Amino acid sequence: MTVDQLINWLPFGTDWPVITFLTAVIICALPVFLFIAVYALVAIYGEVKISSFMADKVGPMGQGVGFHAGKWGLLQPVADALKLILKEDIIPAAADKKLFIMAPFVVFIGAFISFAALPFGQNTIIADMNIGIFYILAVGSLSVIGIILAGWSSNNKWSLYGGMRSAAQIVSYEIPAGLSIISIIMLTETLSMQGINEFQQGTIWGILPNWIIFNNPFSFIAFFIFFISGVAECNRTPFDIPEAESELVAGAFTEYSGMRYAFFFLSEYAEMFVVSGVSATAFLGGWNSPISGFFDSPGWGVFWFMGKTLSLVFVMIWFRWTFPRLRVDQLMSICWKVFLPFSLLNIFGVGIWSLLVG
Amino acid sequence: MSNYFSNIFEAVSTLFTGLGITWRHMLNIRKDNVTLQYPEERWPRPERDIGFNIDDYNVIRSRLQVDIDDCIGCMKCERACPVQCIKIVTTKSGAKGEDLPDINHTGVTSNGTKKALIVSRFDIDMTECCYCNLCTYPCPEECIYMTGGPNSHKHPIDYEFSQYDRNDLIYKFAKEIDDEKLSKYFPQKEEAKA
Amino acid sequence: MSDEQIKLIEKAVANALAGDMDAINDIEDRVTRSKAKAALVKAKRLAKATTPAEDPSNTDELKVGDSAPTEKSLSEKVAACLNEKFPNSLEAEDVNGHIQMKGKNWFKIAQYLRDNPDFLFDSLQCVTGYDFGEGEDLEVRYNLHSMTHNHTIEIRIKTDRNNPKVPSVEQVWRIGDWFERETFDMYGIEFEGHSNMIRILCPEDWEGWPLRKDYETQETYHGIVVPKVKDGWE
Amino acid sequence: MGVVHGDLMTLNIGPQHPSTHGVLRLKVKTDGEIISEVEPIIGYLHRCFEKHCENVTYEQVIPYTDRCDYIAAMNNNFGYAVTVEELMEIKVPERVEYIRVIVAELNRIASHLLALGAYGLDVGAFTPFLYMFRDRERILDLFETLCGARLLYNYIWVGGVSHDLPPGFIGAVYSFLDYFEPKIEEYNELLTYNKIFIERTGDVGVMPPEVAVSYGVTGPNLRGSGVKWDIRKDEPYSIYDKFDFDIPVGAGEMGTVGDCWDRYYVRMVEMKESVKITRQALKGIPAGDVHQALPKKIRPPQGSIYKRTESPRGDLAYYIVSDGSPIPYRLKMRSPAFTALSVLSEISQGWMMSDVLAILGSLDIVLGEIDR
Repeated sequence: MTVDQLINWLPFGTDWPVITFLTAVIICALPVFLFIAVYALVAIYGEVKISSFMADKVGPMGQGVGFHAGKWGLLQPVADALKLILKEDIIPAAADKKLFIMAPFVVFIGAFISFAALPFGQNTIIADMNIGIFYILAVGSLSVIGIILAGWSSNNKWSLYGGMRSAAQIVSYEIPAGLSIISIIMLTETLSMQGINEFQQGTIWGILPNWIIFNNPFSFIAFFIFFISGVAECNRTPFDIPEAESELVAGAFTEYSGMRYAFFFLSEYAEMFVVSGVSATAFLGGWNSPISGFFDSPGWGVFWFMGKTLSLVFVMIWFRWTFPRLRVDQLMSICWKVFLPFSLLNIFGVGIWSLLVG
Repeated sequence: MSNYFSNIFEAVSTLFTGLGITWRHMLNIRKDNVTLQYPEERWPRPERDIGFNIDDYNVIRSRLQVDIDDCIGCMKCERACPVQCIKIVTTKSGAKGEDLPDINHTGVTSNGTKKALIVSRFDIDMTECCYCNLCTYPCPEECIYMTGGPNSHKHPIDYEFSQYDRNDLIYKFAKEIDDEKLSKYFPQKEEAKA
Repeated sequence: MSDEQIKLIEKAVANALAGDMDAINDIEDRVTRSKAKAALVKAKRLAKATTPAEDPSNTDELKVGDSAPTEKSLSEKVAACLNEKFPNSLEAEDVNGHIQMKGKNWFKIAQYLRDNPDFLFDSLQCVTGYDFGEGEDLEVRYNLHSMTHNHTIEIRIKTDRNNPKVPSVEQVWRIGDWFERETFDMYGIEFEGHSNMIRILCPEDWEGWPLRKDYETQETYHGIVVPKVKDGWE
Repeated sequence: MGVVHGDLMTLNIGPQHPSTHGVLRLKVKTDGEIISEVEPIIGYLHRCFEKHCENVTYEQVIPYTDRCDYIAAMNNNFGYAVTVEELMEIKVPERVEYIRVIVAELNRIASHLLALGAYGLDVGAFTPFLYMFRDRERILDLFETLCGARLLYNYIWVGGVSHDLPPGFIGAVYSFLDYFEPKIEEYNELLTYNKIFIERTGDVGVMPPEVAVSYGVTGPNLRGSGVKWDIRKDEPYSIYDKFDFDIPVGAGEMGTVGDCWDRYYVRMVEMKESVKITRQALKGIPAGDVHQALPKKIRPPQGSIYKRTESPRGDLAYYIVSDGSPIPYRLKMRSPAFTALSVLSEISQGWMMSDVLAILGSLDIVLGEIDR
């Protein structure tokens, strides 16, 4: 179900090409937006519950008479969403009004449009571009501009700190992420997401699924580098310095409240999904099932993709409730002194490997 | 160069042990859950107790309560209070140990001592009270005590006594006695003052 | 109270002090008997207070410092040493356990106490301001302690009330900075040579010195009424 | 390569901030991330403790001492009671001494748990904070059955204690100690030896011993810098000389001696020592009446006294001058956190923003005790 199939399918397609294109895009964008909203609620509920279980707490459980948080706290995310929507969103007087209003949308757009290239299943993809993964990486760095905008426009020293820190962090972590993607592109020789998925079908030596992570040791390391750089890009612990609760209160988002804060919140979870989706597709065989014959039909592909992505999202949540936070200079030194050399080594390694073994 | 790799190895191993601990806690949440579902489960926790049951409490710290009939107006509690949050005004009752029905004053306390004073005002300002329990020790009649715990036979526990207006937290324990009835009853109080 | 009652009470208290308590017990009138008892208690306490109560302060220092009782206590040794080093700086000879000192060259004495090898008072434990009463003068008490020799002494410096001045020891012990600022904040004692002599606990522009005995809180501070007024209470 | 210096920006880590452990304002001059000067401004929680003590009797001062260091209230009461007892030369029965040591050491564990948990929070680790608070709750439950209160006990009086131990108390303390010892290993695995934690605290905010002594720093902060000074050992009060326990001293395992990690680790080992002391005290507790030496009317003789005790934050000392009346003439409390905070500006020169908060957390200050 891709956009261009939709265009030919629309009845009045031939006489007003522009309008048909727009309607097709909107028809495709709506389910993605709904998916993100539902997924965010599930992710918030997951984070609340998992963090509580890890801390010997049970988390929100619907107790008490009258209006409460539903059985096992299921209504809690709905209550959070409602609260954020109904709350008055204040714009500080000294804030730079236009930029202040624009910032959350820029951040959300960064995460939202990269959903277009995520391969949910064999034929359930919004736009199967032949430069899929390159497009996602390019668009992913758009949210940095939003955060810097938010930090600058709230006219508050703490937000400025948060904005500058996140600029340095996200920009520098895109390099190891990009390089580790290059090392797998050398294997699959195609940038298109579906192409990468098709490359990972079948098995190696009969038992191991032919996922790139098992392909060779270098791509095994590349997976961890890419995943951890992804965690850094979503500002999640141990790299959550831009919105470090104990130092900058909420970093670049301190002055935001109500609906605008909800957008930042939503885009953080959307970004988490995108990063996990890309690492699942690139390294863990996207919609291919682990055992080659088992439930391999296109319909089931969505289940496999969602399973892998949500488990990676769980790992991110797991990180948050276990690790302390890194200092800014340590974060930079890890990126430039550890991740970069290793990802260059990976590229070299994969090259030699595919030459000898390939 | 060597500590570069040992650094990485040490980082990876300690991070994984950390992950292991939180994983274990997540799995056996049913066993060592700590939270208390407040409106339903009240203190103390029914099955996850702390080694002995509640009636062994030595003393309880909650709202102050005064049985005004037992109070002989000795003002020991007012002197013992470190924050001066108890105010007592007493007038001499001519007849010691006699009941005075019209100002419903009982002459004898529950454990037998005859009362020589009428307590016309016994206010405790619970917003100032620091719950230090120093006022309950000197009281000869044990009429001032903290509700619940070992005193729950006198008054059940009450720690949900918040009010909307701060002045409602000034508890007036003395019985309502209007002045003219009081002065009519003990005229000699006036000329003693004059 | 009739005068023969007073005579009766004095006679009863006199021989009760001498020993036979029943002189008071056989007074039949209940009121005078209780008055006699009260008078007896007051007389006893008076007797106890007039005998010079040995000041128990710094007994711990005696326990810890020196073992042999004949050997002079530490503060006496320090006082003697200071006497010949800084001639007329000690005000009173060592009164029970502390050293009374004039404020004059306190800074040099402090340095000497810290650097002298057999004293080595390297830690200023506590600086306490003290007010002898309304109109009397103020005093600053320093408790010094040595980490190596593990012994402590107490030094007191008196200053008069209207412009109290004591040399600052901030350079000798770094903690003096905050301790002296607090004493200044509470008692108004100026410490000469202190780097920034401003209040530390109360707001900078608070009037009056809170811990002096003759201190009344100011009515309003920046328009806020200071004493807490609560209706329906007084 | 010369360091680029822009002009300094003053930043207020203001009275309301998540990791200032109370109402403290740090006026910070920063050049980008690097801190060039920190000036702590205190006084926001000043409640005239010493002025109050000049208007209430000796028994009524005890609830005020609770509220100075509200995290280790038992140790405050203990220090005050010991000082007044020495002034009045009261000999307290043996059972009371044992109860006081048990209760003080349990409160030391609770106070260290809060300090280490909050320190984990300052550095970003959320879960250890919740684990440590779960165990601290167990201690507070014990105190609630003992004296009714969970935080401000008014339990140790001058000359004795307010209530004897409830029947099942000793058994409950034993079961807590057995439950608690393996937990310390779990904290060590989760936080102490976590590489990111070591990166954030090793070699950070190093306090050399002579700076510590000159700033009058005491307690775990001083022992973290390698100076072996603990009043329970060097100037034993009550019956601490009966128990054998050793004093952990910072050894610079994860960096130089006297860095934040040492101060953190000294508190962790001190908790083990407190468990050892409590076990010995529980074994040797005699029978007896706890109200036996409680004086009817406390009127200490004329004179002054300066006595030090070991609170979880350092030397807690009371300087009491009595003029023979039931109301103290002058009462000065030497608060250990006051001196610990004064050293902050000296040891946080040149560190980064997030380090200043890590250093502040490692000093474990309580503003109630600093501002009195």
